[in-house]
Amino acid sequence: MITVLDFLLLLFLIVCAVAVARIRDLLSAVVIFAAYSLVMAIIWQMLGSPDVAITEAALGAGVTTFLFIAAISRTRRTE
Amino acid sequence: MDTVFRLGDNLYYLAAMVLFIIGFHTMLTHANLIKKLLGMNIMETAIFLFFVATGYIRGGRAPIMQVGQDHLYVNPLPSALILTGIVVAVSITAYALSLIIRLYRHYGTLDANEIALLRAREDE
Amino acid sequence: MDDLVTRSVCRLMVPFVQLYGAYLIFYGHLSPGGGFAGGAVVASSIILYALSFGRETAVLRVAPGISHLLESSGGLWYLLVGLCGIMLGGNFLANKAAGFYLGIPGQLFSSGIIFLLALGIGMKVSSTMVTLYYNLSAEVNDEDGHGI
Amino acid sequence: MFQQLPVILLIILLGAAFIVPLLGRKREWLAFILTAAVLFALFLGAIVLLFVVRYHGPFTYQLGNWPPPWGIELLVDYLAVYVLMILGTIAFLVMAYGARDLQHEIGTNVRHWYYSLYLLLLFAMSGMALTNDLFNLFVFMEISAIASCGIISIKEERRCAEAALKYLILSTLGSGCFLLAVAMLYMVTGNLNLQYVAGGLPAALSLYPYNILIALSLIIVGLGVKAALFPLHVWLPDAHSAAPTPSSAVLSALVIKIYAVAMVKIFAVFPAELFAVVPVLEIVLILSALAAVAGSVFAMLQDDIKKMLACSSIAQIGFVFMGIGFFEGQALIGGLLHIFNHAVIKAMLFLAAGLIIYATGIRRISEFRGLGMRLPLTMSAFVVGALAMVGIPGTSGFVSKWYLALGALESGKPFYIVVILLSSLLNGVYYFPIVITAFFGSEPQPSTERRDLPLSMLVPVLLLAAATIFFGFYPRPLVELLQQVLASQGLR
Amino acid sequence: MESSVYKFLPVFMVLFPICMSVVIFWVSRYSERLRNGLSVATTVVTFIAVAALYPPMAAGKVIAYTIFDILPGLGLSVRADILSFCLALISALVWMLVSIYSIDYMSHEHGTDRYYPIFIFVLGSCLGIFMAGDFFTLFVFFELMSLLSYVLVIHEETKEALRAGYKYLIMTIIGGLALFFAIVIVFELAGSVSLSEGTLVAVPSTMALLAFINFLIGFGMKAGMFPLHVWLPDAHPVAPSPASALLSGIMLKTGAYGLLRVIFTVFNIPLIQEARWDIIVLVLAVITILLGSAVALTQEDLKRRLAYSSVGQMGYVILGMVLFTERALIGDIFHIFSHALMKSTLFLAAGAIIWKTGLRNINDLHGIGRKMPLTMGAFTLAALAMIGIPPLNGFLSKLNLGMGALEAGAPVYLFVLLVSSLLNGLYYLPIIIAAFFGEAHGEDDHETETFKMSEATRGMVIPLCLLALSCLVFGLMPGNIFFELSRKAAAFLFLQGMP
Repeated sequence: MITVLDFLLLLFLIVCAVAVARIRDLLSAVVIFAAYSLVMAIIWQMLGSPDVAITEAALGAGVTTFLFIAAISRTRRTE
Repeated sequence: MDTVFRLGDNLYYLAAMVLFIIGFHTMLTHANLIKKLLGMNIMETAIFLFFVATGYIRGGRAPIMQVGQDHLYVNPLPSALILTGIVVAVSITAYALSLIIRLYRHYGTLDANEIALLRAREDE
Repeated sequence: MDDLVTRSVCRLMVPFVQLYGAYLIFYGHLSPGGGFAGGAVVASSIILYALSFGRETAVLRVAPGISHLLESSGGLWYLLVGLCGIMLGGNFLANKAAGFYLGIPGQLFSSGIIFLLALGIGMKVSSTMVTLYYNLSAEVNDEDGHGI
Repeated sequence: MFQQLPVILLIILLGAAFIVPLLGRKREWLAFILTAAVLFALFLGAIVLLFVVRYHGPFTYQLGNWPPPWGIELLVDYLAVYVLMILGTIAFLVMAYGARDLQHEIGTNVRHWYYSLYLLLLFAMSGMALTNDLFNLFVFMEISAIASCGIISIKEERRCAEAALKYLILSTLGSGCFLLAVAMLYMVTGNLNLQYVAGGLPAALSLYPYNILIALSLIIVGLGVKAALFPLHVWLPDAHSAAPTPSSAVLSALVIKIYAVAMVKIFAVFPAELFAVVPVLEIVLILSALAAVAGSVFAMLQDDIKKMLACSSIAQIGFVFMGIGFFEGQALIGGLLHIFNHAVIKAMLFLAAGLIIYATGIRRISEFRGLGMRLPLTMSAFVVGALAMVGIPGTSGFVSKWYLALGALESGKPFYIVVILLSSLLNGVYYFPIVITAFFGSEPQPSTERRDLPLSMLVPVLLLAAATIFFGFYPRPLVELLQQVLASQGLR
Repeated sequence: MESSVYKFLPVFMVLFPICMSVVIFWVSRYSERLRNGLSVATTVVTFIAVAALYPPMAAGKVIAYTIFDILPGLGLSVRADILSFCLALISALVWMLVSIYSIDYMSHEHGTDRYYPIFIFVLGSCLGIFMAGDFFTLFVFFELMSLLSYVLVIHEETKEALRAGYKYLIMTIIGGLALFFAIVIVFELAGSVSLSEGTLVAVPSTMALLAFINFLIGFGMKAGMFPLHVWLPDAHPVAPSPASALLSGIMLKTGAYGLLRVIFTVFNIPLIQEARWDIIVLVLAVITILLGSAVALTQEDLKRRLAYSSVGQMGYVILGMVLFTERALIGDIFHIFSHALMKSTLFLAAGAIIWKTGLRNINDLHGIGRKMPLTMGAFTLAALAMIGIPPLNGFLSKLNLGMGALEAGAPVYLFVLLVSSLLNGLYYLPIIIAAFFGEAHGEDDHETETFKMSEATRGMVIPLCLLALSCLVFGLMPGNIFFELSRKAAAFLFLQGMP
């Protein structure tokens, strides 16, 4: 049976994804995407893949966000 | 009621599909290149979620060997694959970002439509 | 970012982050982690350093040339270790079949070459990430903006 | 010993890709020599593998001695050997040509990176040809996508960056679809190894038909994007024309084909009953027919020579997919044969176009007046290419069209012959005027700036032109090889 | 020993010109005279090689063998029988005379360095068509000839020539693709496209009809059959005159040859008659005859009028092959001979006039007969033959065709022939009358000009007169060699078509 936590986390993911798609400020979108990645990491931990969880936390939430921010700082912030 | 339960059982797949569609949609319809890239990342993580969910066994444990113990383990193969997938996704993101920066330097905009317009004018 | 707090915190954090990255790399076959995750953690420590102290300072510590070198040699190392399998009569990347010392499960030096492979991957991933960051944050007139 | 050969080929390609950047810009010639040597080794290795496969039959190779369902497996069969041979030959010749051409197309500071990316691309493509594992296939696809974008965007022109980004985004879309399909297949069969997937599919088909159907359509979309199948081709004209000439040649000649090969490999896994029930192959056929005509129409509208050649590739990949769409007998032979023939012809045409640009700086077809006198050998090669594209007998283009047409008759769909003929006619309509403008209708200006072209650029073009004619008259070895491909894939 | 020589001859006569064209191309850099000499020598040697094949051919032997297989069941093969010999003989003969004529005609033209090699190469590929042992080989040489003769068509490189050439090229490609389609179907139905295996397709079916129609498109395109003739009146006049002579005189016949092979070898007479496919061809042939002759009337340009006349004459050839009587077939094959001789004479004469005076328009040719009596005499002879005046060869072919039509129980075709002859008369005779009896248009010095004979050079006039005389000889002499050959070929073909 699905737990409430699972459900909430997945809901949060979807909300984050929609927010990333809708928000016009790129920097905010990237930050929300970082949150999305972290929640994703939690979900993977719950799904029994700690390797993926760690990698996602480091690469998805960490490095990707760095790279996005670096790119935005070199270009422009609004859509 | 039965349908709801079955839906609940497949919640991860369902969420993965929803995320996939959101990402796909963002990637295709947004003109802003960075938004496209974010959409791409969402799409990819959705696929990874789907993949990991296929290997998940309810009540299984993370596949970490502990001497002298015998457990029901979660299938380790999908997570091993997803590791590779994440790295590939990150490198593609990084490469695309470097291209975007180059484009911005040349065209002064991040809008794919505007860039296409500028290019068409340049070709003439 | 001339913020004293940021810099001090970073100076304190970087060694620990790197240690954690090394742990992930070396204990990848025993606990969650491995070359990819560990390499990324090590790389993020360097990127963190670059973010707080500025790119120029970071370049002094880890030069792009070194990063390039590590990138290539990480890949080559992986291939070389894999080739050992062939040398010892197994297939490429052979581990058990090539007769590597498998050790006692649960100890650091166990499961043969996986440890060595993780080292190669860690090198490769961390240096690649650093290179990527350098390239992305490079100045406009920098001519080396191409490598992936 | 030969058991290790496939993986050794992959290792030297990857290893060289790592070593080449280390040599740096100071010892660029060394980097070039290493690249060329490795590519030549790939070609030789493919030939050796051909003999091994011929005498000992197809064999598999387990990486790290992991037994199949878990480990990654390389499968050396006739198809893989055939593809490897194409890769080795064309890549080597294109690189030989590139030695001079790159010197004026891209900067010194990135040239060693170019070699590295080129080798990486070849590594990925060889891997795709050899691998027997779905996920591994995906990884190689991604590597090849990054590497091909790399060799496009390496040129310091802004349209290259734009083309590369467009390609990268669409190609990631494609691989995303593909990965989702792999996940779905894994979900229902529990395996990634193609043989085991094939074993599991008939049972899974009765339990989860929709999963498999969705997976199949995702595969078509995913690989279709990457191979530029008709409605998904939008990235191709820009990407292939903006790139430096050697990249264009390799991208058009090899990269888009390798995805078609992957599709053949994957389709062979699905049970035949599925195709009998679901009109998947018909859809591929219809798309390929549209591609064959539409690509030619696009090409007719172009004035830029490289863009025209790129558009023509859309039409030609349509022929390859037509063979796949029939997925049996002669037509499949024709489609697979066209992979080789088009690789040779299109590589030759791109290199010839590159020579023209190198020698005169002219890109627009309307300015080709009198080029035949200035660059007689190059333009003669172009003539051969044009003839082969139309499918004049005696050129290799004829043979593949012959098999496709026979296959279409065999399957009772003569309509597709009309498509083939229409596309060939359109080819004639846009290839021949180039030749005519180049050779006729201008005041003969003998010996005006008849610039001597470097031999290293001319020889590959002429060799490829010779191959076009040679395989027009002697396609038997290829056809026999392909018949064995079909036999070993369990197809008719 | 002797038979092996004969076996080798067909290959030789194809390969020799092709190889020589390379030599000529190379030589032309160094010496024009050597180049010209070599070109003529090549055609002469080729003609001798063809003629040497006479004994076995007249004895009714067939030389057929495969050189090598390209694909299973598909290869390059050789087959020389009486029909192919007939066409090869007339081709080599006309080619030889035209090559002599070319030397003087082309002396003031540009681009001769490419004219001669192509000229010789086309001879080789033309003979290759006739000596082909299967439809694939035939197709290869057919395409080779068609594409290369493009260079001859656009030789003058004027805007007009390029436009006509482009039309020609596209139509050629369409024809080639139609042939491809047809050959694929025959291969699929019969498993072979060889000419030596008797009837290939004996059962009518949709596919067979499709093949037949595609063959008709492919070869009919070349033969100038209505409605596919549209390239012909543009392409033939713009080519240099020797090339026009060959295009009209010989290369049109390759289409006719192909159709003969299709009707009598791929299919057979009962099949075509039962399926009523002959109706298609008959209707098209009749339209071709009437249309070609009628439109020729309206043309002002001499060479264009000749070109339209060719369309009409090819209509006879196409008509003759579907009447399905032996008599008609004799007339048919003999008309291939006669038309080759007549039309090349006419084009060469027109060429001589253009070369000497630069006049192309018929209205300008008044009085030209007094200036160039030999040229116009040859023209007159050939034109009379064209109309079908009794002692000339054109009469003999029309006679046989007409009698064949009667034998076939279709006198309506005889009527068509007569109407067409009348039209021929209407458009040829005025030229002749004006040329000999008309007043020259020249205003100031026509008094002096008209009485001064100024023929073209000897190198042009002699081949021209020889050709014109042959029109007379092969009409006057009953039982002449060409007629005998036609009879044998017709008998042979008829036997083949009647399983």
